[in-house]
Amino acid sequence: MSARGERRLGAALVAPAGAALALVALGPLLATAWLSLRHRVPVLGEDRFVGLANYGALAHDARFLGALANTAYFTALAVALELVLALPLALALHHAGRGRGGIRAAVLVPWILPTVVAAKLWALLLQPDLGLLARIWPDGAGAVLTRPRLALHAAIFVDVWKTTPFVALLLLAGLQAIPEDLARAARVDGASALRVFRSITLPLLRPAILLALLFRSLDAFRVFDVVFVLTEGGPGHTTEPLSLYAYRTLLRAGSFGLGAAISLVTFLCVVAIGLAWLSALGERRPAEAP
Amino acid sequence: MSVAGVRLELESLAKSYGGVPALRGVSLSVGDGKLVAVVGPSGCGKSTLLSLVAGLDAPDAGVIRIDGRVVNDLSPRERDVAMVFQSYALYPHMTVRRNLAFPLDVAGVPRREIAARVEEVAALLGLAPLLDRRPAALSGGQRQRVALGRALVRRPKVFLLDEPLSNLDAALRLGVRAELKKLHERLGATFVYVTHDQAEAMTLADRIAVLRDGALEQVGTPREIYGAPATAFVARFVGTPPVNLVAPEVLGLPEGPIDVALRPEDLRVSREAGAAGLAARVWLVEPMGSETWVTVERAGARLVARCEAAFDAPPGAPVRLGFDPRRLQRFERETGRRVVPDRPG
Amino acid sequence: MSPRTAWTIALPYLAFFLLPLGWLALTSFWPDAELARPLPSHLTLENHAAALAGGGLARAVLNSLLVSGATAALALALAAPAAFAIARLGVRGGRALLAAALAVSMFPPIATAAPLYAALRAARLLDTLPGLVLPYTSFSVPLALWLVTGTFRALPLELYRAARVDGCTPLGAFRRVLLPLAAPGVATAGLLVFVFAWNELLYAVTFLTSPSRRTVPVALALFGGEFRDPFVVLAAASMLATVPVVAIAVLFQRRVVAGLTAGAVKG
Amino acid sequence: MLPSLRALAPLLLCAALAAGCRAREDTRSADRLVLRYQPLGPDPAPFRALVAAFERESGVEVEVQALPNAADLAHQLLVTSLGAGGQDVDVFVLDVVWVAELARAGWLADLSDAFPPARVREEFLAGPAGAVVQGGRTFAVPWYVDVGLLYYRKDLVPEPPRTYAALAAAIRAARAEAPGIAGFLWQGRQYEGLSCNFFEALWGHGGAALDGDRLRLDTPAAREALGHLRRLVADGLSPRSVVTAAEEDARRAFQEGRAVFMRNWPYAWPLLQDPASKVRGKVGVAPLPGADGPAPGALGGWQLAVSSRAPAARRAAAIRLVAHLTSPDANAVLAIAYGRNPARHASYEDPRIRAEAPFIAALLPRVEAARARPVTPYYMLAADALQGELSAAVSGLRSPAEALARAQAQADAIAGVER
Repeated sequence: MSARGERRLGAALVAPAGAALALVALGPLLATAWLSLRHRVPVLGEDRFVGLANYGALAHDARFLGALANTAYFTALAVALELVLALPLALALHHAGRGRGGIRAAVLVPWILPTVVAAKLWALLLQPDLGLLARIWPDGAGAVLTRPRLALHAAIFVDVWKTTPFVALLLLAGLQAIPEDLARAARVDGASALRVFRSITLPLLRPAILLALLFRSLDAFRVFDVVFVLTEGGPGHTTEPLSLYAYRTLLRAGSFGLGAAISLVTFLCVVAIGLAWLSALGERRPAEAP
Repeated sequence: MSVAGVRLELESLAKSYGGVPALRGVSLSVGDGKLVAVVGPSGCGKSTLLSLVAGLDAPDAGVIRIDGRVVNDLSPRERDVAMVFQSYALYPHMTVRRNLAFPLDVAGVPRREIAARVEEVAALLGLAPLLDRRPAALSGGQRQRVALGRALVRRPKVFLLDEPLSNLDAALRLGVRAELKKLHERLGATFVYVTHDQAEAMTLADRIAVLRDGALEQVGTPREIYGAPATAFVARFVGTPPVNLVAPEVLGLPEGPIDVALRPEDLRVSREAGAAGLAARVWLVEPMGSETWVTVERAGARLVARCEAAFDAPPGAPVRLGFDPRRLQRFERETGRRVVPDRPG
Repeated sequence: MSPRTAWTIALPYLAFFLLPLGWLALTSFWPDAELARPLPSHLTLENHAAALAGGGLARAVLNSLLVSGATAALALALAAPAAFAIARLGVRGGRALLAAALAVSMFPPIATAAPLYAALRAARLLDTLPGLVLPYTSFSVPLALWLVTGTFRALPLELYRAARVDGCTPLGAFRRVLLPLAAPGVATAGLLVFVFAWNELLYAVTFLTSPSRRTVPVALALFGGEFRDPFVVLAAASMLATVPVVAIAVLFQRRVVAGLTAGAVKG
Repeated sequence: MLPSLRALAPLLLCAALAAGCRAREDTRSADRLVLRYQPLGPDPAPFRALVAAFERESGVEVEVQALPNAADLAHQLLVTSLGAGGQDVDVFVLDVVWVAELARAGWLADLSDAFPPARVREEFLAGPAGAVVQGGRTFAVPWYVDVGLLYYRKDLVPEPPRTYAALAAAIRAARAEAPGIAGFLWQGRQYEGLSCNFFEALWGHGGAALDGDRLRLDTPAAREALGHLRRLVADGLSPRSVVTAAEEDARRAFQEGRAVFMRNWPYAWPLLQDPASKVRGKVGVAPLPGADGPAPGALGGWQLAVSSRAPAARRAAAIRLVAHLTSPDANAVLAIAYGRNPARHASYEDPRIRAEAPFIAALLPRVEAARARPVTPYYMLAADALQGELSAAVSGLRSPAEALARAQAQADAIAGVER
């Protein structure tokens, strides 16, 4: 097959995945973008074009700005903690030798547990009167949900508990791709274990780390279930993320145009984060051999 | 076992990657059953040349002919070429037996014939005891032989070898080099052998093609390349220790727009006081066993000479240099091109 | 790092991850009326019985396994060839496609629920399991695409070229050489996709209405009454529903990783 | 050969999935109805029997689909499928606060012929009747009702308090007897339950929240009511945890004997009487206190409505199904098997209910006094903003006055833009 034939084959191989995305993901995206330019409340029979008015309203909406701040804070802290916690775990999983299958299975359970259940489990443990933590620390961690400025951290904690295994698994996949000889060579060169980690493992793991950061920050930015089960956004919207605001606007208030605008802003934030990580990822990836 | 060699012809091959030229108009003809070594420093386009011949990349311009047939638009499988990669590229998930059988399996050769040919190649290369191992469980030399075997088993028209010895340790390399030479003689197949090691090229090749920056500097027999290099680059690339390439005044000759080259074996060094020749001082003495390499300093330049084994002198000792002016080669300083003696210049 | 060090590091994690799960397991045996007590007076199997009553949960587990399995298989079937093309065939705009895939899939699910509902109804796929597999697949293709592309890129280029010279077509080299070698990465991607589909609630609850087609999260969401929140039954149901998945995940992982020792790839 | 089969496996799997599930048809015949409701309780048998009786009598098949118990999700599902103009559901349940909204949207069939408004007002309790009759037409039929109640510890409180002051005094008195016990448990989490608690306090302070269609939130009575709720927490009469509490949080703590009073719905009663309950036999039920005397409890519960999208023949069958499910006999089944309060006056005299569900029968005065949250199409639109501000005030983030001003502004913005 000629090189041109190969490119044609490549296009043919990419096409189904591209088509699947376009059909089921891009279509709704465009539909939502169009909707965000309309004022549409089906239960009131309202549906008209309003241009950017929905976005204008959001710019002055204290609740929206609060939700944006909550989401950003949640994302930054949760993802940072998950990465810091997942790295040693991934290394441990990589080097555990006998029984590593067992550990891997064990740490994966929180992540396989349906989010609703995981969140309800922690809601029970964190319940301010009767929860396990409330009995151990009556006014400390146990009461965290009742404190407007702390409740968000409870949601972050639950997210970390549930998602660290996912990050660890991504990093593990990265670790497995690093040739063992490199670490051995560095050890022979007299590097300490820590030095090997810092100078060999970490740089080579960088793509995997960035990938984990990419996926997790995009996902965390859309946090919903955990907050919904733990606090429903309260007290006083102090834990409400953008997705919950969008959800409520769309489904409870039935204001589709405004809800679409919130969704779209969330989406644009996600795209911005994604592009930032991607450019970081791109800088590190050496030019592909032809 | 033997393979019918075929003629491989390249005409004005050009290829660039992202605007950076890797090959510029390379024309080369390899006779049937010959081994041509393509040498040059890393990045000179050697591997690109192999990729184009193998069909892994398409040339931007030029024609590739195998056995008289233009193969530009054929895929690798249709070209009937085999290749040995620098890293051997053994399939880690397959045993040695399946690695060897793979090209035949892909080609749809009947099972029984595959088994027979794998056995034959394994016997030829001494791989029989290793057939059920995975590549990870082999030593470097063993891997190299499996890679070679995987190429041999197909009995292709053309063998392409991409620095096949560079991952072996020095002792092993000489042995495998000899084996390769015998193998080529026995098979009579057409080999294109890419290496950056001029010694390998000199010992193995029927002809050597010297590549520099994507263009051919010279094609010739090892003796032609050594004895009559077309350019200063070629002169410097072959020979150990490298040729002495200096301004003419260093050797006491009139100044001019040229450099002169003198092989180390053509430079005589004498410690006898009052001997004729150019005055110089010893800089380094390297005994090699059968001979001694002596580096001397003269007029700010360093020159190497191959002397008899017994030669010895402390650094800084005064010596006299002599040479036969007929052994001198002249190259234009600007272009590096050889100045042919019977032409004025 | 020695296995001993590894275990020393892993143990606190195990405690962190498993103690709450142990509490969940204990809760599943806890009499509902005593949930607010520090410890139950006795343990009971009533909750498990309630969770299994009517066969709905078993059916839901089966549905979820079907949907998640089909999603993972389909996502990999779409993503693996595309990843191969992007990593090895030099598809123009491969990076752009990766970025676009990522962006599109990151659209908040809630915003797409209504348009998707209309589309699925037009396609007569509402309230069918394939009607759920389709959107799940397209939302998990990017993750799979990313992971598998990375895995393919990590494989030495020469292996692909060797397979080509040995007579494989590009697809043959993909299938016979690259795919087996990428198996760990592909398996990881498959597992991630599987779990994503396993966990999804919003689409499942929106697009499926018949009781016989509920997935696990929907079945869990339907326990209890308007105010009642029978967490003990939910705990029992999630324990019952989670065990088969963990088993599958472990077997899946081990099978794929076995036989492919690290370092072999570099030959 | 084998590998290529393996590559096909996902496709085959999908084909198998598709074959196993038929696509739902929009054009169902008139003898097949789809009913969407929220599961009434763990045992579906009594309800199934009720539906089966209808199927036998009418020859119409009924497909029962469960809605999730999360009200938001149920609301979403209805809005999604009705808003898309679908015919995939015929009969469905509605929260009291959805009727006005969905009726205005034109998604509810007019049931006035089968259920004339006058008869609805006569046969059904005032609260739900007021919610389902909009502009002189009937859009839904009350199915069962709920009402906010005051639960108290008979062993610690001699007489249930009728005023807020008496409530506070009773808590202090009980604490002298049982030190460390919590006072009054209610629902202060940011969700619709908090709105119910707020409206009860508002009515207890003599306020009202409706001015025509317009929500009036920023009134002196509202400020007093919200201030009262905040003070309960700030003064320690209620534990800090109420700001995150929903029904079950309150019920579990009360059931463990950790509190003197609890505001909750009737569902808690049988659970408090469970053999494992620590307060079994020690609990009494009373009207909620007010500033000057008992206040009405908030009306909860569900109504049955028929989709206006259903074709006429199916609509007729659907209306018969609604009549069947809201009949006095059905009221008795729901009361006895599931502990749901009948929406009909007469059912409270039903000897079956009096004998087998005496607690329910005894709630007649409470359900008669029950008051609906503001019946306006804009309620659901504003409820979200209201909850957030109420929660902010209760948890001490903002003063009640400030929170209500903000809630009013948001409600006005929504209604103002809509009009």
